[in-house]
Amino acid sequence: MTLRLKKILLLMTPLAIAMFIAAAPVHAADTDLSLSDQGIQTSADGGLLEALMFYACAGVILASGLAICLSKNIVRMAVYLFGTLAAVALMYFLLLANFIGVIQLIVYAGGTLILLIFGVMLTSKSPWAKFEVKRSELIAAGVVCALFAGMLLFVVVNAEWPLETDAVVVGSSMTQFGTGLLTNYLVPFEAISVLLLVVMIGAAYMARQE
Amino acid sequence: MSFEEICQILKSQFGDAIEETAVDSCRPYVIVSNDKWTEVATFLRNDSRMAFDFLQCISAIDLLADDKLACVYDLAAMSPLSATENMSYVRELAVRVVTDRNNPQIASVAHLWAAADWHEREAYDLMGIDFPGHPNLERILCPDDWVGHPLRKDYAHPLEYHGIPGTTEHELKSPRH
Amino acid sequence: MTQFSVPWKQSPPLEYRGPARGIVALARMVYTMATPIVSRFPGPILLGAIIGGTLLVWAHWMLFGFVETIAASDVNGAAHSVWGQTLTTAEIGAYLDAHSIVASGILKYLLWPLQLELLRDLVGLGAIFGLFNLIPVYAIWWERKVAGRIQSRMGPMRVGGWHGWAQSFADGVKLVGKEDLVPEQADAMLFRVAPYLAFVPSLLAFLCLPLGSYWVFRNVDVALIFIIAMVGVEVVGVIVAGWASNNKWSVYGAMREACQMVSYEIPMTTVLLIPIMTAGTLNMVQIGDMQTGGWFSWNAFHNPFTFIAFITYYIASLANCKRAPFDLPESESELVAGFHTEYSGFRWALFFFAEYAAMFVVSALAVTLFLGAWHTPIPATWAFEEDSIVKIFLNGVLFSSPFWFIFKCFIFIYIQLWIRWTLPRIRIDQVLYSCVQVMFPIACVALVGHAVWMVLLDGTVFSDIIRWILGLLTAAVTFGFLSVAAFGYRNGRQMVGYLAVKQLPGA
Amino acid sequence: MFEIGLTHYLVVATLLFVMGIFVMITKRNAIGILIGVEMVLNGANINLVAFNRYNGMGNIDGQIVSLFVIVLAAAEAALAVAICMNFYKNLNTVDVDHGDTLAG
Amino acid sequence: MADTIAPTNPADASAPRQADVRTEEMLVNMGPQHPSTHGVLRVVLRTDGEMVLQSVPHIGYLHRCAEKIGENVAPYQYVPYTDRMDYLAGMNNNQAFALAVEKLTGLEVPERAQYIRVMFAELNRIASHLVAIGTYGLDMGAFTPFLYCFREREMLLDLFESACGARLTYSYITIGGVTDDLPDNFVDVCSEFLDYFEPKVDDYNNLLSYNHIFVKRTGGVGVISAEDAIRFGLTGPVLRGSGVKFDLRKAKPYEIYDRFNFDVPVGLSGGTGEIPRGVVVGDCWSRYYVRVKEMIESVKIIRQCLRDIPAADEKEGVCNKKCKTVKLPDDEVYMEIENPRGQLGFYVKGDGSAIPARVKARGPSFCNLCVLEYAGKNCLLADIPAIIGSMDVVMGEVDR
Repeated sequence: MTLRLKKILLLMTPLAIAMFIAAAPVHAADTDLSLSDQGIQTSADGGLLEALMFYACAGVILASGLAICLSKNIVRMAVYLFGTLAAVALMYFLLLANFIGVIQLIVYAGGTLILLIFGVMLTSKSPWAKFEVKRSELIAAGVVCALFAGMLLFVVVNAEWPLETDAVVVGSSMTQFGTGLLTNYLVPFEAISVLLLVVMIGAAYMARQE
Repeated sequence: MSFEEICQILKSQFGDAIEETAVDSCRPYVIVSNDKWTEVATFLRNDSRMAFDFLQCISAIDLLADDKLACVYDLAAMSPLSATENMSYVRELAVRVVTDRNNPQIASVAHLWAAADWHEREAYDLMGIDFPGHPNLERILCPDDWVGHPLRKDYAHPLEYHGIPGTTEHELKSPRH
Repeated sequence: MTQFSVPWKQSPPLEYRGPARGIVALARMVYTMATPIVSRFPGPILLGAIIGGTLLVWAHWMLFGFVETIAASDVNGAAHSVWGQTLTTAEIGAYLDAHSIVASGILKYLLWPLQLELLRDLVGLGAIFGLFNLIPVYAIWWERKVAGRIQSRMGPMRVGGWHGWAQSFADGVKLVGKEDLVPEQADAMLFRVAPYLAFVPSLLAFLCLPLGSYWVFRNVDVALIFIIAMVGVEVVGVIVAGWASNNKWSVYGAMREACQMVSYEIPMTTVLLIPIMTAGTLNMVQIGDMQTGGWFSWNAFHNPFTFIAFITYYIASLANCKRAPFDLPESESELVAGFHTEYSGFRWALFFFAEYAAMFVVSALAVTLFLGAWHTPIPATWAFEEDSIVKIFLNGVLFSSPFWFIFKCFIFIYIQLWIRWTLPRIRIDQVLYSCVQVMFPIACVALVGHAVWMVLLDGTVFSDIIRWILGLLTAAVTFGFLSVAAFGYRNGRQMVGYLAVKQLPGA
Repeated sequence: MFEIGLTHYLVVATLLFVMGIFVMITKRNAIGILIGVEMVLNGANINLVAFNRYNGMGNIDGQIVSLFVIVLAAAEAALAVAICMNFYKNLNTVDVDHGDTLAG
Repeated sequence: MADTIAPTNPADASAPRQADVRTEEMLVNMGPQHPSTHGVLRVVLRTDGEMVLQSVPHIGYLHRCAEKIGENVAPYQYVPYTDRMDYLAGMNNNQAFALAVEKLTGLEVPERAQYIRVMFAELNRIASHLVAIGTYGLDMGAFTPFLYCFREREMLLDLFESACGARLTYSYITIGGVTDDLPDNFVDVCSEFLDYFEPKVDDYNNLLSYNHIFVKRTGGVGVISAEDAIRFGLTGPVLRGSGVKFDLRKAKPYEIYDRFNFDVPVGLSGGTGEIPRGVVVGDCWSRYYVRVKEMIESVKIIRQCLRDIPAADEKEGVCNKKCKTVKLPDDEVYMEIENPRGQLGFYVKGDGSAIPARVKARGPSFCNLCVLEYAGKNCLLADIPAIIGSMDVVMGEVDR
């Protein structure tokens, strides 16, 4: 093969890629262009897969929660908290609350957690600062919490929740959220925005140097 | 201002403190007595006739034959600061200060010329001259735990430093100091 | 004479035991067999691989579409589900016979498993993972080529033959073979986990990223926020990596990353509200499909505020995936290598994969939200009737296809590279200044301005005129750039060796 | 077992809640306590969303409230970290046991 | 604590910066292995977050006893060692030592050799400044100008190679002249290179010098006033960047520099002419830009050399025949020349034998570096590479 021919062939390569990929096209002329937002369900409609997913999430939540309880290293605690938060977000997806799920990810995992780690970095003298707890305190807290957990679990398991098992289960739609926030929940919404402003100013004021 | 005129002024000012003026040298220098060196340096730096504002170099030398160590200060006075006219040296002067070899001490001039800071540290490190008044007289080129001052003529090469072999057999036989 | 002794612990040479020995032997065998072939015919093999890969993708798509039609034609409407009712092979065979498709006897057995959603998901996941891996590999190779050209040198030229196309694979092999070092004083567990915390979110972002109207793994209604969240979560891995290394430079890198990321997410998310407002949805597929009307229907040219928003978004996205001039977390002249100073080998490669995948994701967001997604500048209303395979093919080439989407994304990746190799790095106070005092106000003004524009001016002639002016302006800039590039390519190809030889005959 | 209902979610939420309380009690580090608070809020949030899913009567009130909770948690974290910084500035530690000195 | 440090740096006055959040003070070791310390410089930084409160340079990691070696070998044998001091400007180092010995012994140098010396010293000045400019771009995160500079430097090295066979450690300028005469077509090739090179300086300017980000990074950073520059004994572009128009080639012309017509660039304040806004006299940008301008002046000098250089004289040659047999008198000399980095002085003391009793090199980088502790105070972490880079130190010469 002469050099020239080789060059031509090589120049053909991108064209070939273009043609072959483009040959499986989806042209959008017939797509529905309505502005309405259809809430699309993402999780499976019950059954084994949902159960598996639930147990996986619950396992991650509880395991990382337990790890937070037992860990003495503050940075590791924050990383375990990341596990908890992500698994809780996944649980929201299972509960068909997609929007809450992604908000959990973006605000909690992407914002609050970073803030926490940042705080750890700024306030620990050595990387592995440890704060020892007395054994008696640990036992007392464990007993109290175990009792509390037992009580709550007893209530939760034995209570008769008025379930609407046959009710139509809808995924949350953005439209519903928007309408809700600007009608029924307008006052709390505004109050929270004012609160956020106050918090922003307050945090900046408190952290600044005199 | 020529070298002779500078010597004249210095002699009238300090008398005996100016021990010798080597006019015939390739690069003329004056020898200043060690105990008057601080006064002479202050005079050289601050007097309006001298105003040596630029310390070019401090060279420590080992005068093994006389059992002395010495420092040579190369001073220069710059023409007035200018960003448009080419500046030059108005006058230059080399000063030699001699000190005893066993207890070498020369007063520091780091407070007069900031440039002297590292030069004096280097002279301390390599020649072992102490500079009383220096703000931070530590070894600069050699490690802090180095033994001896390498530029002295009677310096013995260490055979080993932290497990690193220091010299070879051949060099041990024929050192030239 | 004292002996030199090495103060650090020496690890014994690697020994392969059990199945590992078999794998190594297999790899050696494949290597010895493949090397002479690959080194002799690199071009044809590359070409064949590309053609084969695309054919495979195409075949998958056709197959899935076919199964979809069968399922849709089913009377009961009991579509494919995980374990639930499925079509029997007999039903498929009947359908195939009815449409007189050859070899239906075998085909029905082959098509049957494809209706299971789990299997389809697995195939889709595999495809996404492949894409996720291929994009960084080729983006890295391309970055090195682009950098080389910008610096008047050639870049990688050896591995694989044609312009070092296999350089990244060779690098990958090298990186996997390197020792996986964990510093003695580091928090070993976090140090090992951190690369995955950066890697996995950027992979997850691909799950919701549509490459075409139907080319999306999960068409989620909140896809946009999900992708932003994933790009944002990636930073956790970086911070943890910097912290766990127990190296002061790494901690600096991590702090800078946290600071920069948290600040730049604000203007970035604010300007992303603008296409969301235009489209009225968070669904990426719907936002993309709104921009079918050719060049002038693209969101960026909707009004001046969207145009400003587009530029603001692009700059903020540079900061968000820590590309130059915002590459402070890993600035090599200040922080050695920033957060990945202590990393080596495979874990280091994971950071790189995450970074380049994030580059693709933010470019994809820019393309989807502002620049017509997978559509060409030609309005889709001119598309052909799809009554033959040729016309389907032509529609894909001319109007809309994943190819165009990836092509546009790579244009933006190219601009990222271009910026990276021409601009110096800015300082941390300047980074925060430009975020808080420049970009955030601009983003707010653009948001409010766009809202006002939508209420008052949308649909008016004035709005159309502005849209045309903006579109034409951008087109002119684009063509100007292309012509300059073509001119430079023709006239300015000067390399070191060439000039040295030309300039210095006596040397 | 494989039929996931409201109770399953509530049990997880309860356990997370209690573990959060445990963390709040036992940790000395102010930021550790903050982590406990986040766990408690998350547990409560799972409750809200789960009730909305299984007993929501077709609307999404529970989700909106949980949205408020998330936003408030973020605000609380920002403020709490600022307080921690101030605390650290004054006392040079984040051990909450040292917070009983008034002469900060 | 940031607020207890008295602002001694004039840079603070122009751009006051304060740490908003007080954090833990930290000692950070920058170097000896660090990408932006240009070799094996170690700077200990006391930092508060991104703020650097104090930076203390530690040197000596490349100490090779160059001065001790000087007391053991004859001057013509010592010339190759001078190459290894400032390995980016070997010609200038050779020249300085050769001049010192010639002044001490009164050795005559043929005129053609003097022209060759000046020419190669200036060519080496360009090569050295190219490295300085390129690596300064690297320090600021701009990778590309570095390779552009090295492209041109390669050609310079080709020129050096054509003359003396070496590309880095030349030992070309030796006691009493130069080792070898020029190749036949050197004048043509060299002027061809100069024609090629001069417009390239505009490329560097467009790519780096006037880049907005670059000016923002370096303008007003690490300001050293003219008085302080003299007080600290700074020389070379660092001194001229502070607005002091002092150049030994003009102030105390050695060799044949008084025959050439050239200008001495100094740092100017921003907003006027070609100097961008935000630049202060004595900041990093001024020091950088002085080097760019000096390359053009060097080109001027080389052009004049190429024009005036006398034809080769077979009888006289290009090197004094007595160069290897010369005895050093019992006397001392201090000879300084203008190195690319500043004033390179050699103190040579003879004792009547062929071997010097003392050789002392006054390295410009050594003296310039001592200002780092003063200039690198109360600035941001990212300014430290900017300040070190603008000093353009070569550690081989600092540590000797």
